[in-house]
Amino acid sequence: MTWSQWLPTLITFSPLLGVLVIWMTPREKATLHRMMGIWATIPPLVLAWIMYSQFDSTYVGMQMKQAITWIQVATFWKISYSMGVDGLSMPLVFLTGLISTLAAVASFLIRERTKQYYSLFLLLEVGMLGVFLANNLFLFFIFFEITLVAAFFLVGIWGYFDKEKAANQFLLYNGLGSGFMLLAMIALFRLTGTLDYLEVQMWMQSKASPVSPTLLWIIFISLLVAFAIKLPIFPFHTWMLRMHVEAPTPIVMIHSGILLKMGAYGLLRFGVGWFGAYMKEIAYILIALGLINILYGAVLAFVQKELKRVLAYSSISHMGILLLGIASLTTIGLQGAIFQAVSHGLISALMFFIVGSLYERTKTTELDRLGGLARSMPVLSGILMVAGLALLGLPGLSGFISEFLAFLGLFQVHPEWAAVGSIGLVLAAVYTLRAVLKTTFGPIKDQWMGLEDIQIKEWLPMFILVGFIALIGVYPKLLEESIQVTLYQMVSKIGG
Amino acid sequence: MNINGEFIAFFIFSVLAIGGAVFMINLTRVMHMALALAFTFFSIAGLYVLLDAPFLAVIQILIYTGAVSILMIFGIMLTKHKDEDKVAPFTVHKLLSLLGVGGFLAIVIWIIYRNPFFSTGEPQAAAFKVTDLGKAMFKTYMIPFEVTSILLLVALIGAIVLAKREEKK
Amino acid sequence: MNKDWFVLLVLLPPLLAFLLMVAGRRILSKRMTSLFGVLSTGISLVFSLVLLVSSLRSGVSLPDWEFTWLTLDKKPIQFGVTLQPLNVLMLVIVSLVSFLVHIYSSGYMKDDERFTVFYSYLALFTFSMLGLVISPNLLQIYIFWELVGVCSFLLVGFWYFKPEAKRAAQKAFIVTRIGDIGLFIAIAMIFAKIGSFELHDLKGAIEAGKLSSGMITLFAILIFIGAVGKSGQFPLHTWLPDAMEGPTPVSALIHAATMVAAGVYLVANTFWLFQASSVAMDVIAYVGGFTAIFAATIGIAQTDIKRILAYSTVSQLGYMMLALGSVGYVAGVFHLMTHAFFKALLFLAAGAVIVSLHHEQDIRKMGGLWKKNKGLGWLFLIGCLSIAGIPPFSGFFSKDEILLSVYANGRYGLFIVGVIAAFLTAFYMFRLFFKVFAGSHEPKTARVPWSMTGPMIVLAILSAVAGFIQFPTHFLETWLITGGMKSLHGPESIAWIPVLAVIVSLLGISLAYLMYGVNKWDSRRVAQAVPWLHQCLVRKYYVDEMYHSLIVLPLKGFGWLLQVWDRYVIDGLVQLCGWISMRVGKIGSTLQNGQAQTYALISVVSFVILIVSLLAGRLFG
Amino acid sequence: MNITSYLALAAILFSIGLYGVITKRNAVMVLFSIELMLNAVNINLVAFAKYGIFPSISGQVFSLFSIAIAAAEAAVGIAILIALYRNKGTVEADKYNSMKG
Repeated sequence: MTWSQWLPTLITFSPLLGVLVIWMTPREKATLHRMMGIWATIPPLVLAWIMYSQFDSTYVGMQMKQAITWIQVATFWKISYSMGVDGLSMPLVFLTGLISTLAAVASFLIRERTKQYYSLFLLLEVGMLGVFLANNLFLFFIFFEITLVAAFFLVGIWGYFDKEKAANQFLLYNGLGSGFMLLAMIALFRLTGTLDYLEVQMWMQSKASPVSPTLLWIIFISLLVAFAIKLPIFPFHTWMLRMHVEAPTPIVMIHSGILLKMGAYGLLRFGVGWFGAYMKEIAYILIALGLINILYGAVLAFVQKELKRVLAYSSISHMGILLLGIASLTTIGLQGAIFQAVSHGLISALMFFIVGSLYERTKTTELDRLGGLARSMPVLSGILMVAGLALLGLPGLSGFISEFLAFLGLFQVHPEWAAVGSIGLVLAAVYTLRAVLKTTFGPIKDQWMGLEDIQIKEWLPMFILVGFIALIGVYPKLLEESIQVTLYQMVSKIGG
Repeated sequence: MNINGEFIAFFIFSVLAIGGAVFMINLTRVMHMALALAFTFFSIAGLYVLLDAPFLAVIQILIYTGAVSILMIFGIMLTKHKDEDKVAPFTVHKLLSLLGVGGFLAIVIWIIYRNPFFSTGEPQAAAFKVTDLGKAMFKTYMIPFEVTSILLLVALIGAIVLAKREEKK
Repeated sequence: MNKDWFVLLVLLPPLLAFLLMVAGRRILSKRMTSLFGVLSTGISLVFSLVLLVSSLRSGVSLPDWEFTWLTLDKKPIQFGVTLQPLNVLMLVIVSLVSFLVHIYSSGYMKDDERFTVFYSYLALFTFSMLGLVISPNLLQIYIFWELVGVCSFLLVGFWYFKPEAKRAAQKAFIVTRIGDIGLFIAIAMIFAKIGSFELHDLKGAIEAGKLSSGMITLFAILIFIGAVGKSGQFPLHTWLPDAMEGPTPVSALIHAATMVAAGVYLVANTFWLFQASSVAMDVIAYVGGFTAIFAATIGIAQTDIKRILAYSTVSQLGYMMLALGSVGYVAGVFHLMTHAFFKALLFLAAGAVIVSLHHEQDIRKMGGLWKKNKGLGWLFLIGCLSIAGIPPFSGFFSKDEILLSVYANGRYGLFIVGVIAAFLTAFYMFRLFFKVFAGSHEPKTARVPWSMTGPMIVLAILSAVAGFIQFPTHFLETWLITGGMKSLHGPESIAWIPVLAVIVSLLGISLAYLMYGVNKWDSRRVAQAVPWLHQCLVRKYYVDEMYHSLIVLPLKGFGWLLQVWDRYVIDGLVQLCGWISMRVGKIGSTLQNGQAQTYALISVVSFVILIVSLLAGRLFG
Repeated sequence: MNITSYLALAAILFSIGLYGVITKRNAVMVLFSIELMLNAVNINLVAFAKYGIFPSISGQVFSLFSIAIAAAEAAVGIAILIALYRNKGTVEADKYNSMKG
């Protein structure tokens, strides 16, 4: 079908329509901007759904591919504008559409300069969708940078107290990562003359021209560092903490829900997809880093005094599990990694939404000052409990199946390390329950007695997220079917 | 080099042009400088005539010697000037500038005279008519011409907006 | 008629009830809620009885069915149902106790404002527990295993505003989670080894000798760790007594009759795995035996009525493990069943006591209830007699089977431990009984509604007569073993063992009577004679304190250490990088003096230098 | 007549203009110097049009455009100068240092 070729492009740029409309509205009509902002995130979501329905889960490789020669230097070096979707990107595209819409709804917490806010927000969405739908590294890089810039301004302008510092650190770190990526990209382009995913993959397989392995190692390590910063992997994680604490609620939802997953996507797409054999050689290091991430994040999450910081460290811990799944380099482990990306995206978006709503009412997220909120806000507390249970991996919710698969993959190759990592699951229960119970259980303080429970504009998005979390948890086949073929192909390329 | 009419004319105009330029740099009163510059512009118009570009010569006189110089004079009159009555001290900045610009000139001249591209062979001279210019202008370079007109309009509006006195609130 | 649907008819009503109650949290009245709850579990009960009857009649297991839930590495992961006799038996026990507790709760919880929430949790628990007992594969078992755990957590923390409830709930979840990780690792490793979660595949692999004996032992012990967590065996027993902070019906349903027995069920369900490893059997037997006597001794010194019952539960679960470890498969399952009845009865009766004494739980402040409420006293007495092992109550028969199999297995040391534990059980149960019901004290009592008494009567009847399904016909054994485990026939009975057991129990009862019934011997004097021992028992052997100082505090300290490291070293390095780049920028910016002419000069000079050097390079290079 | 003479003349004028741009303190003078530089370039263009290796009318057309743009530049430059003068009270170029880092 030919019209479906246009879908990736359409999805990516459809939020721009909203930007145009918002630009035409007067500056002070905040409500109008909000409505527009929410409506503008609907087309990508609907289109992503259409794409899902058109998606052929038995097809190997990129589908709905569209390639137009874009920049050509001599006959050898060619960059094309190419977009497409495969099993790896399909779930993430849908996740992006969904979380963007919900974050747009959550943006009612933003009260200042709404016009610029929604414009940047939609630009951010364009970047994220582009990252997942791009079909060559050059495009990927461009979209990656778009997200960086948009997120920088969104945090720097609409964040909380220490927003400038957070935004600066975010930019500094991710700029560093982008620098590495650029380096790798240029070197690779010089070698292969193309940046198309498939062509580079084929080149890596055949190695038509003799290339020194050192150079390839450098390229691989550069890419690895770039995405390790994004994921983030210890010790590159501190920027993320500040970001999680200072960024406004909808942006944290997006950041924790999707932006971090771009790191995972990059590791899978380029690390496993292109450099699978190299990945295999340093799998030990990755496993060690994954374990450090899990345990380090979990232990630190346990001693934090502030809810957002607990969640930030828990993200580190969960990304460690994702990394373990990738490092196992088995079909099941990679499947677990993708599941974890999607599942943690949903759960952390939900969590941060809840925390944002909570902060709106209490003006604090210090654990010692909260307590007993289940009395005045039963619905919020209930959802928080569900989110917490999902976070610690309760079966029936998506967190379980993803962590289980990631570990299962690792158990197939390195059971001893996987067993060490499982300690993280206990710790996850410890810190999550500590945070959730400290917030909602116990005797209520007088000052929280009069708090109003959440309203429909808050609980509706939350319920939608809970619904998806439960759906994936109860019926994971939904997600698994679309990614399977891609993974088989990927693992068969690694050769084992 | 055979001395002919063209050479003499070129010699006179170039001396005038360089002289005007040097005077512009060295005079102390702004108004005098403007006059010296107008002189240079005028000489350049003469050079255009020698180069078979009579239309350009006319344009040069109209726009530079006329319009731009007057514009500059207006500019001078609308701003206050402390005339540089005493000779400015010869600073490091000036020395460096002299050296830098001198070096630049030397390089360019060196290039001009060394380059076989320019100096060897019999120079072939082409003769043009104003009609050729008109045809080229309105056929080949139609689009740039239109764009230039827009540019001029924009510059016009921009200049007005910039120079307009801001209303105090 | 396809029997497959019967299973769904058992499973779905509680799930539907749960969804309905969550959705209609604000709309449903208490009467409607309890009606739904009771009705749904009633349907489950009816259909499980149907399944039981057909299982008994056909004599072989009913057809299993499955559907594909997920595909892993081209291997389909199935969800399904298995109906071996053990599964059917558990199904009946769970649905029966759950049904009775649902009825009971409508009386016990009638004044609670979160009545609907309570019922929805109960319904979810019932669903999960039923799902657990019919699971044919390890993954499914694990999923429901965790679900029942979370229901237990939610129900323990039901009165969320009480700090103790909060702590207890947290503890219950985390401690069982530690055990669950053992199970988790076991499942993952089994899958990595044999590529399947199905129990019959694992069984096939063992029978085919595909697994080394070390591997089997490892799997068995990891699975047992899961069972240890859930069934409150030493050293993960500490959560269970604390879990008594939950409402009493919950204690009866979850923390006495069903969920805590899940560990025993798990071991029984994978019994062939344990049988293949003698080391694993030893571990089970010794852990079980130790827990039985360990918890029994603690039970002696406790003063909270529910905590005593909780320690008794831990002890009895240890008994079941002991039986399983001594190849007393039938004995363990039998005791599981009888224990479910009499312990549920005891808890419900304790709940009734608590209600009638206006929510007093400390037995030191109780007494003389017999005169006020004879009916309740009789019910409680039946429970006590049953657990103490006095014929013809059910506990006698099952305990006898256990002691017999331990003896027949040649574990004489553990046999003595079991006998002592039986003595202690009889002693502390009757200590409890006399403290509550005897004495001249005239308490003010509240009325116990019929909705509470009814279920207790049913359970009392069952506790009294349930023993006869195994005695004298060995009916239970014959049925359970039709599943194909031929090697599990119980040993021939030895006449002196039941006699010994009864004598020991009677001794315990008499001692309790002398000390607490008629106060002949002052219990305080005994305590003062060995103050350190008494203190040790009251503080539960300091296990909690030990965990706190050995695990929790070091973890916290380590956390703070890492926090400092993270904030000052890791983040410090980052800040340093930022600071350096800022400084460089500052220095660079002083070069920017804002003079455009200077910039122009610099560029001209640079241009000249560039050209000159290029030319020089060309000339001299 | 030879193209080199024209080019040399243009180079000399250009250098004088450049020197003026760099050294003159009066902003009006800077503008003058810029105009001078532009004129020097125009001479080159016209000279190439006649004596270049490929003589073509295009050189003249380009210098026409260049003149037009220079005129616009002059107008805007003067306007900026006046605006600056109004704000800063001076036309001394070295007083304009708001680009200072």
